Amino acid sequence: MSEMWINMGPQHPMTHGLWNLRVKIDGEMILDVDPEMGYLHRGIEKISEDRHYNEVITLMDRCCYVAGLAWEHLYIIASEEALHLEAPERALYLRVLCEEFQRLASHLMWYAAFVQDIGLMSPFLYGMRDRDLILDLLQSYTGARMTYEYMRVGGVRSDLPPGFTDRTRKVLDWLNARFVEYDQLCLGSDIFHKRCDGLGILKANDCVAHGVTGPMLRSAGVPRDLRRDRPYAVYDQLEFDIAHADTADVTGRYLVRMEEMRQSLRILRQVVDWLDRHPGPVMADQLPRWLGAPYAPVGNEGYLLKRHYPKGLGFSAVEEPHGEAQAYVVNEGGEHPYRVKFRSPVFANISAARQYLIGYRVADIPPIMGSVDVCVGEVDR
Amino acid sequence: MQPDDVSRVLAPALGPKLLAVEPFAGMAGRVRFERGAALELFPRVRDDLGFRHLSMVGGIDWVDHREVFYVVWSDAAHQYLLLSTDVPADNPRVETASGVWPSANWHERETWELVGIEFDNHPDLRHLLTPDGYEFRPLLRSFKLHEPEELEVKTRHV
Amino acid sequence: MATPEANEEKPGENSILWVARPMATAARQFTKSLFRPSTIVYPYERLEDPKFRDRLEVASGKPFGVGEVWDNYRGVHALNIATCISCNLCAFSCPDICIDMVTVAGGDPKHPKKCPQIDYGKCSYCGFCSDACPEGCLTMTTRYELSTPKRSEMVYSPEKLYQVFRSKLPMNPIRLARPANEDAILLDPPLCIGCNACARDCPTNCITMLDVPKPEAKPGEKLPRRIWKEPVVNDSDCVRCGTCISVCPKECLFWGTRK
Amino acid sequence: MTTPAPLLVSKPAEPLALGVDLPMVDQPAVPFIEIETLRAKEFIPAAKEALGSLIAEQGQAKVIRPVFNWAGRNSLFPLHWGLACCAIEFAAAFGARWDAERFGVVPRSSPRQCDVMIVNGTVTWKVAHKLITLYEQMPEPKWVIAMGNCATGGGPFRTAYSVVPGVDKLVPVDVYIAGCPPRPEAMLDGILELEKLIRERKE
Repeated sequence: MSEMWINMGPQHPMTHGLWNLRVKIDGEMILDVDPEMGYLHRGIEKISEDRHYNEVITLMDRCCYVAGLAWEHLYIIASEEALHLEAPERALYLRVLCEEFQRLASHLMWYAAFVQDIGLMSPFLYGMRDRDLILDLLQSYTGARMTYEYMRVGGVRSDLPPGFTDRTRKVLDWLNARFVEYDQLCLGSDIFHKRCDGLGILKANDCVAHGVTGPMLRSAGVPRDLRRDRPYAVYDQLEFDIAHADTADVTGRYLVRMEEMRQSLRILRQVVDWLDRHPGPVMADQLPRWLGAPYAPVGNEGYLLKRHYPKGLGFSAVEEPHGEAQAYVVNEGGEHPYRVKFRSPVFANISAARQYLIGYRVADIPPIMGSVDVCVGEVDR
Repeated sequence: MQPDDVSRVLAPALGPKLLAVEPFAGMAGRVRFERGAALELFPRVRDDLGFRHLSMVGGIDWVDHREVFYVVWSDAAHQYLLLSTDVPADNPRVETASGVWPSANWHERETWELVGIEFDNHPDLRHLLTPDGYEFRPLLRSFKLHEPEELEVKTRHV
Repeated sequence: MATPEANEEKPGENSILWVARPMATAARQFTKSLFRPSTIVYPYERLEDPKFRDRLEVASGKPFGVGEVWDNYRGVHALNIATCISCNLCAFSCPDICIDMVTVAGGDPKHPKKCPQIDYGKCSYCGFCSDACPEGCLTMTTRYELSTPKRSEMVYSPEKLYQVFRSKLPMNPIRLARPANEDAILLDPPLCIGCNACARDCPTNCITMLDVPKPEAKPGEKLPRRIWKEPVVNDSDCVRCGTCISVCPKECLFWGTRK
Repeated sequence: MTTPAPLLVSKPAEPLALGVDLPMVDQPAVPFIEIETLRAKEFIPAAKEALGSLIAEQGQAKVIRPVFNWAGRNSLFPLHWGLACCAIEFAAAFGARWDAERFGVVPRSSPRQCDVMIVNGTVTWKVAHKLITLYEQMPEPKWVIAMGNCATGGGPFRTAYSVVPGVDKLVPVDVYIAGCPPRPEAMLDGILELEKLIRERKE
């Protein structure tokens, strides 16, 4: 057979988003791949330079649309550092609550989509059903299903509604029982193992060299998790284990994500218990006027110059559901950030596609790319 | 790891090309170096200091000059390190890091197309996020976005 | 580490268990869903229905006792035109620039009353405007169905928003507390000419013009021509909208911390 | 293999005259009615025979059209592609809780099998010509639903250099769904709105 390049995407059932995987094939064998990104490039970093610090939050939700709260958290930590502000402790716990809920929701979305990729149909329904329960909980205190706009520089927007913690415990129990079924459906099925075992292998050294993080790195036997290695918010006060596997293949990534969801349940129980016992403020008192409430400064331009807010650099790194996300915020004393730079984990995970796709067959691409958990919004930004 | 530890390892080899190692919140430090020293610095940071993982490459346009920064992570120290170098705006060139850290490849492509920094000896400097042939550098300060009002006039529906 | 129960005892090669186990799980779910379906028959059943509010049920994946799920929901805005003070804060705080202030009936001809008009083709439902509203007259309701074949119908005029307010939908109860150290409007006296523009345009009438003593002119010195009055801002009534700053002809008002 | 030339590149100095120099999709030369008649000959000759006498009495417009409208609006096949955030809510609508397939809405991966293109997300200039290609590949009659604010008018990103401020600059849109993203119910409401449009289709 002769070699040829084919395009998988931008509209293709495999892509789960808007990107193009150019594949060089010989018959069924993959000889080379070249991911082509940018179909969803919205210039978020540029728009952020034209917005106030709090207004960037609306972009963060849409940056990674399956893990909006994790990205809000990322940006908020960096901008608080750049603006020399601190949030009260209850707000930190609420942010952890948000991030873990978001991790559950994101992994359930991944489960629903990935398992459909390998040919099992009903788990899609189960995954979406259980994800909706989490989104209900999130909606009850953030006010939206997917784009939350919940965190603010210096705290969070609102406190939990009454009765929230009891409902949360119920949902956590329900999910705990469902995860057993998920495993029975997938790991107990021959189809799953035949399609996933030994596929898309990316060893630890390659992962580190190509900047791959998150479940892909942990499935290669490296128990690296920023929540433990470089604790932010209040993760150093919570007990949890880091899920890792050593097979470095698609099944390993499945195992890691399922175990991460169990650990998230464990974290959430502790957080909910803490929130029950410690009421308090959720927003810092000492905020500059244009941050305390989402008002825009109007009138004379000299206002900000007169105030002269101290300059600062903010850097944050957050263990997002897909991996390790980073933000770098440069504050030059104005009301807008001077420069915002984000590092997306999926960006690096896709850039290593050549390492884990070459040598497999075309039919293996959907399970492998499904196990990478591509979220194009955060790659293209 | 503290900034002193970093400079103790890097200073003998780089000499005056290492401008400063500043403390930086939550990080091992912020290494500022001359852009000509990139090829000597990167392998030392990776091998001698143990920062094997490059997380991010980005650029900032400071109007009179541009800055390129690299964020690297050490699994042993559990810390990040920020490397940054200034390049003049009229000749924004720096040596690529993708020979040392392969993960720099895409990050440098993005920095090239959005901030306009040329990476010498980069294996594959193509457009990544913007369409091929896009000649603007959107993240420069001189690039202005559409004004909402102006857009309003052009896209009126009613 | 990650070794779930199902992985512990793998069936042998070509075992019937490979098929039987997952099928049994799916069959169990199927029978459950026959009696307690997860699906909501949408146009007839709605999640914001009180029926779902009171149902405490997780077991089928149906929305559980959602007591407050819908209270905070951010949908279409409701505007109470009567209490709107035309302070512009909603339009200023909108990150998507989808709010226009348009004239409505009811103002005096010199200073027409302006209320927000919202374009739902641009609004991102972030709630910044309702957070910023000092009078609580712009709130968000639970209404979310806005599909229309005409783009122009997505622009909601103040009157249309008032109809939403009249329809008595549940309103978002969240009110952000004002920050303790909020800046106040300060005056730079040497520039003030006492023109009354700030007091005239203040939406809350919290600015009063008080007399200042006219200084005795020293020999050879010429007193500036001005009205000998100066604005005094009542900080507790001030909503910090900045209207006075933008209308001040001498730019002598600015934000600052009151001693 | 070379990448196709970029469709449009927005310039900062002189912004594009949007809606002026964009390649608008022309309506096909073949009118709707002919295609529908061809289909009828091909696929349901029996039904046409049975209706033949009625047609002779009342004319095509009164009998055949309602039948096709009824069939069309109850089996809307949207194109299965995910652009951005709204695609997740689009998927959630096909999940267990809302089950959009109750309305006969089944996403298909090939544009050749689709009736309706649900533009669920931000359309960038880079993907614009691919969207037009997909639209042209869909058989008549076809509809477009702009789901969410990005498809309606660019949404929060409409000032950006890379975003099409509204998909109606590229293809004719039949129904707009507001929301950012719209809830799954709102998406179903938009589909019901489209069904109303199809019911009233005369041509």
